[in-house]
Amino acid sequence: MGSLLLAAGLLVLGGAAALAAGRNARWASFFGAGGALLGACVGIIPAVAVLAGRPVQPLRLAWGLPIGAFSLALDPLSAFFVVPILGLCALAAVYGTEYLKPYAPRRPLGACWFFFDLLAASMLIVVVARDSVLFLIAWEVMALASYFLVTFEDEKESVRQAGWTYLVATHLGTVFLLLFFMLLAREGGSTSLSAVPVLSARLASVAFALALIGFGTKAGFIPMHVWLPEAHPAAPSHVSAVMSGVMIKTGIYGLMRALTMLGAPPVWWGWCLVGVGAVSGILGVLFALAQHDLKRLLAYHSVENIGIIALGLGVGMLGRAHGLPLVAMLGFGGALLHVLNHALFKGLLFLGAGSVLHGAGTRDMEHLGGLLKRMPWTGTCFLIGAAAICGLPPLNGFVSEFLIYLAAFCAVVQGQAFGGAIVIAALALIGGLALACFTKAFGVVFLGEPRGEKAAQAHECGVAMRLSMAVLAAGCLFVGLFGPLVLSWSDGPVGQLAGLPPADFPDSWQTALMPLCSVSAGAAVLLGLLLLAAALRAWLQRGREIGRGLTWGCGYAAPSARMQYTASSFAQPITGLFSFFLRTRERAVDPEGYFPGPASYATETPDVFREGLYRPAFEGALKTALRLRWLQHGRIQLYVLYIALTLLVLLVWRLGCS
Amino acid sequence: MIWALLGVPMVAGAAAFLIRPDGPRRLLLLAAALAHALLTAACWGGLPGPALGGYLELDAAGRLFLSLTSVLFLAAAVYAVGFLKSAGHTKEEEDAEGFLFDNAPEAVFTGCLLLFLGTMSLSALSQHFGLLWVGIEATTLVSAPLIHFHRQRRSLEATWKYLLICSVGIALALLGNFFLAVAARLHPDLLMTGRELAAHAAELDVTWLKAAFLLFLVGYGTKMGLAPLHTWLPDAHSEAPSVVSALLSGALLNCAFLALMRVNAVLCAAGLADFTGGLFMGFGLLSMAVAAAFIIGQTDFKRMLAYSSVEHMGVLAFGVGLGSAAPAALLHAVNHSLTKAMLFLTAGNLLAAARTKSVGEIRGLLRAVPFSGFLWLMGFLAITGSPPFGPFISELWILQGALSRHHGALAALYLALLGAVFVGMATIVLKMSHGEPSERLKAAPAEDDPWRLWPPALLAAAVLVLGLWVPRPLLNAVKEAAVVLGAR
Amino acid sequence: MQLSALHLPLALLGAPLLPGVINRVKAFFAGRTGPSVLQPYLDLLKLLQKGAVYSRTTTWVFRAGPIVALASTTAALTLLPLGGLPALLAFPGDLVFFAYVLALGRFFTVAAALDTGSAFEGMGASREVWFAALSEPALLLGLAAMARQTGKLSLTSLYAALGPTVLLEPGGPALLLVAAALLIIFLAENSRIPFDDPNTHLELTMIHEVMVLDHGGPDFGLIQYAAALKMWVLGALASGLLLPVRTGRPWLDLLAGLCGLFAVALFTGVVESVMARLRLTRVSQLLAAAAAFSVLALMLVRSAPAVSEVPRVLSARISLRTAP
Amino acid sequence: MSFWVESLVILVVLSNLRVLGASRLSACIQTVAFQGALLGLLPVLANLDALTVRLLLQAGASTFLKAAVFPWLLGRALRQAGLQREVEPFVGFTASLAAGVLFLGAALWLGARLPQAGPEGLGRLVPTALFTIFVGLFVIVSRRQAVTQVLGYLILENGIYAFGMAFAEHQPLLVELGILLDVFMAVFVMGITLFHIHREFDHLDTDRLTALKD
Repeated sequence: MGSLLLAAGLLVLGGAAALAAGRNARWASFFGAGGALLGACVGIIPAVAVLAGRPVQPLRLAWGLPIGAFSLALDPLSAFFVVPILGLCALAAVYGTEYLKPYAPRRPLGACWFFFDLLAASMLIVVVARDSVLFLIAWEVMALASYFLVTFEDEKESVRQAGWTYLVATHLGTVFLLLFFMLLAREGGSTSLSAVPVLSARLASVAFALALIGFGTKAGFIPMHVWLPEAHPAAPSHVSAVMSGVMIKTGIYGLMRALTMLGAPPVWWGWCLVGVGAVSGILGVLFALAQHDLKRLLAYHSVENIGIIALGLGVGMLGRAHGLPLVAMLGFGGALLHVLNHALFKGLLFLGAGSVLHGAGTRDMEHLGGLLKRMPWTGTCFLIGAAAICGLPPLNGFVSEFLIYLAAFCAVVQGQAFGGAIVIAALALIGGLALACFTKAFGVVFLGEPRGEKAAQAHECGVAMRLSMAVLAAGCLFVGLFGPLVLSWSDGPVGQLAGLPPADFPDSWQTALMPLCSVSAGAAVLLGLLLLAAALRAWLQRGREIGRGLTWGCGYAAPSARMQYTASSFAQPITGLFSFFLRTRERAVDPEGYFPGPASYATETPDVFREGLYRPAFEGALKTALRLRWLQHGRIQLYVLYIALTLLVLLVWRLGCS
Repeated sequence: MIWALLGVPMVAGAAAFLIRPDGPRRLLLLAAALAHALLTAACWGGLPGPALGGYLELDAAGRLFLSLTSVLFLAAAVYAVGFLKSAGHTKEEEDAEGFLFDNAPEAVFTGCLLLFLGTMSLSALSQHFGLLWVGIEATTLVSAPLIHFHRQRRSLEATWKYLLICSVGIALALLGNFFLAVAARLHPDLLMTGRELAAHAAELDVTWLKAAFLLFLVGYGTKMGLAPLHTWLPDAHSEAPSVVSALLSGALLNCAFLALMRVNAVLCAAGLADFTGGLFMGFGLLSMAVAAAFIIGQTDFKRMLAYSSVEHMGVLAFGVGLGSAAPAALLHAVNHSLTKAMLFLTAGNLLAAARTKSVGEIRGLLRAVPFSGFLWLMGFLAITGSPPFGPFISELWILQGALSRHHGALAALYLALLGAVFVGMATIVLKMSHGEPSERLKAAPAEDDPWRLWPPALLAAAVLVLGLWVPRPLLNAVKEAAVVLGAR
Repeated sequence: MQLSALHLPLALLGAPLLPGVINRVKAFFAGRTGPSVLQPYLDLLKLLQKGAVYSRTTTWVFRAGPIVALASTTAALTLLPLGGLPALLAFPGDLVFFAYVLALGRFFTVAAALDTGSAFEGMGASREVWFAALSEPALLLGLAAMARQTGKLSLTSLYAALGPTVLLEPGGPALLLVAAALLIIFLAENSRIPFDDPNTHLELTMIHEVMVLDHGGPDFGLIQYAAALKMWVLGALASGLLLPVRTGRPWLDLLAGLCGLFAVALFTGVVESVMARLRLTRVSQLLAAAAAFSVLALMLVRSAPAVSEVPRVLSARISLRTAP
Repeated sequence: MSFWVESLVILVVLSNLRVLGASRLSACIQTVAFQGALLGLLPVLANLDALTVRLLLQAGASTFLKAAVFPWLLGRALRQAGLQREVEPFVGFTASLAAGVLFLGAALWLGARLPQAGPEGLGRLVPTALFTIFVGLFVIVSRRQAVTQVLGYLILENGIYAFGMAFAEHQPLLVELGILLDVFMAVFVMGITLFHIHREFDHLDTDRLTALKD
């Protein structure tokens, strides 16, 4: 436990040093990244120890606040989240040292590094805190730190807008959490999260609803997701990676923690999560499909993956509620593993996108293309990430989705056909659409010919950025091949969530993982076949002449980059299919006349919920407020009249009866 | 001791009117503020005995508010020196119409400032309700010239409204005094102090007592700025010099609050806690709602701060109304005073830099005036109850109280209003802070006057500390005060 | 079980027969003699002997396309039971692995198409992912329906559990819906009429063919071969349900399985001869219909009497531990 | 002696009505001064038999203030502003009188309902005090001129003072003097502010002081 505190201390210290270094970019980066690395290394050790089954003593320090206490504990669930948080933060820090260089002349990097380390530290505290007040403080510090990172480039109007949206959304989400935790505190008699209060069914449901909204806002469940596609693209890419990869997972952590505290779930909680998951997943990927800003697209995919996690949780809870331990285990296991996986591949993808931005200077896919030749490292890593996020074997995305599928199938054969069917259908549709989305993303950005000058002059990133991307890519492959190994470590949290007796839980968990071993075998077979096929092709081509030529344009001899399919046109069939919902705005200039002039076709898809739900609500509130302005009209006589009337009303109301 | 607490500022104030040269007068101001602070600090060693036959006595509650006043005044005095150096004799440009005006003579300003401290100390010290009334009315009268420091129309108008509305309100409180006396007529020789009355609460006439409370509520509520009696507040706070606004918001409102609490104590002793509690909660939530409605889309950042004061007075009233949350409310009073004073002092610096109060014309504070911009942003986060700052803790504590009394719906409403205020202020403050500096700020002078930078910075530090660690003595003091003020 | 080892070489050798049969049937309907059934083999041999020409635009992704396509289809093959023959690899949930392995192949085919930077191939790729996104739910839901009916979670045991009387069992008839869905998916995934016209000559109307315009020589050969394998794989899925002969005599069952496979080929040929290509906009409706069939079936089939093998093991082990 | 009190009370009521009816500001000021004097004398008249130095002192002080100092202050403000009469108040003079009658009724009704708590003889004073309070508030609300509003404040103060007379006759001297001092200060500061207002705006019409609003 002490080492966790030490880790947090190191992080904060490094940040402070970076802040002190201020304008001196080199030292700021040194201290900032150094603190992050050191803290991560120190902090991961106890977490791994706990996962390996060596429990750590909880910590309780004196604390000078009228309410709450400073108490930390590292149970398997916390440990399972600590690992990706610290790991990704460390890699992002390494990446950042190079990524931030171009900004150095324009603005001091000290603050950026300070908030980055603060973000890491607060996330760490959030997942190990065992006291409501401490949790809330860390939670808000996390939000504020990330807010200042999001507004790093605040000279841009869009970034300021995004910052506002983010701050407001996260704060309003916290409001629900305040109620949630204070409710628990009242029932439990203390703000400690270790002493689990026994809630009446009604209160438990209220608490669950509060937690779902409060944590869901951070996690990015639709319709509370609106801040996410604004804030993540606005932040520097390594920060986007951390925010999307692990920060929003703290919302999932909170939800899981809440579930462990609220006792046995009624069925409707499970349905609720399944519904939320299906909606978030499908709409998330649809929105993503319609985006042409690479980072925005990735942000929407975070919504989608959060949806998948929710599906896992939901089916797990259905299993638990219906007394199907197998379904529960598989569902929760899948959700947990997907948390880790999403941290890996979404971190990788955002870092890749950052490298594209760094090398080609734009995020607009319509101006990119052909980068794989100029940025082989980035391109390859991005390809791995893309395949992983589509859930394709032999990569990690498949393993977690497989578990959730398996849970759903088990639910189907064990009599919960309806819930299982929803999950299967949602996952399948998400999978198909995600594949469409990432063939588009990868294909348009990295393949074909450059669509613009900037893309043509793109340059590959340096060692630091390559390194962190490569590590994440390797992680994707590793989990894909050795999923059972990773999951055998996560028996603790799964047991906590599934509410199974810890004593003999592990080996039933091992049994449940048997299919996964076969998956690994299958993945191995697949790899073998790949090598075989490659060898076959090489053998076939040996000694034959290999020509180079133009792309076959069906007889057209002078193809140009402008003839390629664009991102918009690639996605059009599907977005068109869902146009009733997406409300994609098209701007087309049709060719006219016998000698047609330039024609163009572009689309943009603003967030339906933002445009249709929140904007009207906020504008309505503003209108109402302005309509009340007349109260303060400046006429002193009427002000005095207010006083007289108030007195009169009070006297009549409170004394008139007596 | 008590006489010293009253005498130092009074005498110094009187003297300040007579001293011609600026230097010594400013020195006097600082010296008096420091002396007062030291005397107050001495009171923490042990409470001084009563004076004037029990009319004046410093109890735990009085000490809490007196210390608050004293600290804020010290900060304000330091700030005022810098303020007077820059604004003392030059003609200034009115920001709305842009004509030139000059300021009130510095002697008057300084003198009234010190007298203001004296009268506030009086209202913190007096146990006798009549004397309490005298003190609070006096604060109005001596602070009016302060609001009219800038000799121009808007501040004049604000002064007039402040004077008349508060005088009328407080006159009603005087009537409340008499009602109280009537309620206690069975004991003609009873000393009209909170303690005595509470001791004989059983023999008091309930109807008259209730009526008296309503009059006090309306009277002192006007001074405290509870909606819909708050109408003077935004005008006065926005037009007064920022240093005065800081004192008005941070110290003066608290005095009225203390007075109300003293009356409340009597009624609680008489078993009317639910009667007063309901009223307090009602006025509290109403004030928060009105404040929220006026903060959203506000175009003048000092008015925004003023309405935020209304909001927090509402929070205090809500907390007191809950009864069990009285300590939380008192702690929140401390947090609010420090934060709000810091914000107003910062606002003064921003005003000096941008020469406008209009939100629309201010962008990029963080780039143009980094130090003040940072304080401004931080103050916003603190005052809206974000961790890790003091107000968060006290507001959370109040929320806990509300839930523990099973006022679930009211708690939700309370949170909703806090959220609305946050959104409103965030929209304004973030617009002001980020981005490239706007025209008004292009030519902003460098922030080089330590007199005007240190006070807000130190207050900000205090607010941050209070968010992470509330010193044991303060916590005990708050709890004792709550007991003195009859919390259940 | 030595027979299950036989299935793989059988498929690898026999797959190209299916397109041959289809072409033959179409020729018959058109009143032509048509090419021999073995024509696809000859085409493959010819292609495999050629050299290759690569566009300057392309990268290694383009070259990886055919390889991954072939490998993934073969991997799917290892999971596929034919007739009574169990698959080489069978484990609970392998049907998910099956679907996603095919998706992997699709991913790289599409990527390879986009790598050429040709408008036509981009168009084809776009349509490919569009149809796939819709057919994937139909496939998995159909399999789920069968799983619910049989209570099994792996393709092998699932198809083994489909006895000849399966359609007569309670809930059995609903499986016909699944069969229909599987046939639609078979046509769509193999880009046959009514979804795509493999021997059209207008690139604008192609889907699969246009994606591989730029591939030549061995690469194209591998692609054609992989396509044939895919046809074999998906055909086996459908036929295994439609012709559930389980005599218990492996050879007989294998024969029945092969017959079913060629029956599906015949069916395809007939469809291609009597139907025209659908308008693209209608395609998605047809696929949605397939998904609807699957869902309907999933709701109609009676849930399995006994829980499937792995769940039984587990729930036994777990229940005796979690018994309060 | 209750005769004295009775007649005095009636005079107070009349003075209130006159303020409501009068349009000439100087007249209003005189009336309020007169009212102040009456109320200043009240304690003396109320207990002629038991006169004490303190009583005399107190009465003298308040009479001096309300009858001499305040009128002088306000009169000066008037002269500077060159104001003659209250032009077009929000509520016309006739209407004001009508309202006054209503107030009187309300005051009597309320006074009758209040538990009799004062010493004998001063009972009639309660409705009068309430009436005066109502009138004071009404004048502030219904008039435009700042001067009139100060007058309204004074009337309000008088009413409250009368109430104090009626019930809490045993206010400690210190508090009495404090209150008097405050009232004096209030009017003094208001007078200064009036002076400034006139210098800045060249009028004392508070209805035109509406620059500060949202």
